[in-house]
Amino acid sequence: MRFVYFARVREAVGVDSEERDLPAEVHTVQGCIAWLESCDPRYAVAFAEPARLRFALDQQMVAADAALAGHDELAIFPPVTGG
Amino acid sequence: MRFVYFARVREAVGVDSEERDLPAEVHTVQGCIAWLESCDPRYAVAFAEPARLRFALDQQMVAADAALAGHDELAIFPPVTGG
Amino acid sequence: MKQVTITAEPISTARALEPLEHLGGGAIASFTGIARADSGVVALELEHYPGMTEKNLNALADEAMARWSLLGCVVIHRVGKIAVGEQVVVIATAAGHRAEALDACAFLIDRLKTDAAFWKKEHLSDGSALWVEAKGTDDTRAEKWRD
Amino acid sequence: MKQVTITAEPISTARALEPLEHLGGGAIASFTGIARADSGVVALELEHYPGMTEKNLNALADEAMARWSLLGCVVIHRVGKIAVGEQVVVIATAAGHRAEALDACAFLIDRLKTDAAFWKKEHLSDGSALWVEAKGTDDTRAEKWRD
Repeated sequence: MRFVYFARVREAVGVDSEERDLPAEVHTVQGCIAWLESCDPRYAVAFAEPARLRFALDQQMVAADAALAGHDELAIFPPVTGG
Repeated sequence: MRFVYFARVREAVGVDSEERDLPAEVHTVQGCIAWLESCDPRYAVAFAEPARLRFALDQQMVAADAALAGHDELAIFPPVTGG
Repeated sequence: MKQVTITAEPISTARALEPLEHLGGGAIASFTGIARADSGVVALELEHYPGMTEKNLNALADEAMARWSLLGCVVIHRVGKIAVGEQVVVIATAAGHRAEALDACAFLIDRLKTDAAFWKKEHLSDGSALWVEAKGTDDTRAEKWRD
Repeated sequence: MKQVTITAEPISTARALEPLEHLGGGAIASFTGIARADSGVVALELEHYPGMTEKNLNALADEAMARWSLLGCVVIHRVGKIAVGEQVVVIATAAGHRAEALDACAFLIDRLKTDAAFWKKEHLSDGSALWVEAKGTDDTRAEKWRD
């Protein structure tokens, strides 16, 4: 899975994007979040406020319980603030 | 009283404006309309549809029953269509 | 900053926006009315009531400035003969935030249609000309701003 | 006619309006968002999600074109560092009549604020910088267009 991060989340994680092999038991966006948090404390900081996280699978907004199957890219970012 | 006309009313009356001495018994906008209609048939044509006439006394919109006292200029015109 | 102009010369949205762009506001809205080539129309002719029309537009601009705390407000209306495709009216508003700029701009064009002393004639390709009738839908839109 | 642009170069309402001015419509509306000098802010920095942001803006433009039968729709958003006073976003719409152009323009900026993948950072005069928080009022305004 390719992970991409934006804004506050990108700064906390420390990279724009990264490629990671997921463990077999990770099937959802929420599962990815929990697994990344277990990998390194900086993810726990980046994902500290779940209510302020948004997700996109292959550039489509999805909810935290969305299934990863068939997707290549998971984007994790705060609520948008353009305009 | 100075009368000014615009748009369809101006074309029907045949002049942009005119100065007229009012008979003593004319006190309101509606009175002016009736009196002008009695002066010449072209006013009857110009004022044929009362629902489609609007009035301004000294550049302030007024209703047909407005009193003329203290005013110098009566404008008679159709509903506005700018923009 | 308020600017109200009635002119027989061509007008331009781009020029109308210029004085609003550096007032410190975060939002500018504009509306431009253009002479449309409706069924055989080749030109419009706009008549106004010199003196009164300026008062009408200034009163509307003052009301918008106060009601939405605008930083700036521009109302430009062309009169005389206007070829199809040319601009008839430009409204532009500047405010701190978007809601104020957008609402004030809509208010100004809706109320200009019913409250300002302009009359519009359509010149047709066959050489005839006819006065445009006032529309009931204009009254309805203008009415919603009265509260 | 639809134009969606994301660019790191300065943008201009006047240039955005040009392609809409000769489509035969009677109405053009525009909204311009400008970087405001809020309490110590000297510049904004706009980040986006290349690919997804373009899709977001195209989807909004398509929805506006269909819902209001627009003749034209322009959405231009700047990214990167933007000095106070410079334009961040320009929306412009062209339609037959004013209601369609005005409503579509308000819809596009309201929904862009909540639906398009942009993130805004404020650079302050003391050298610090902070990410702008999403506003609940933006959700409220965007919500009123869903039906």
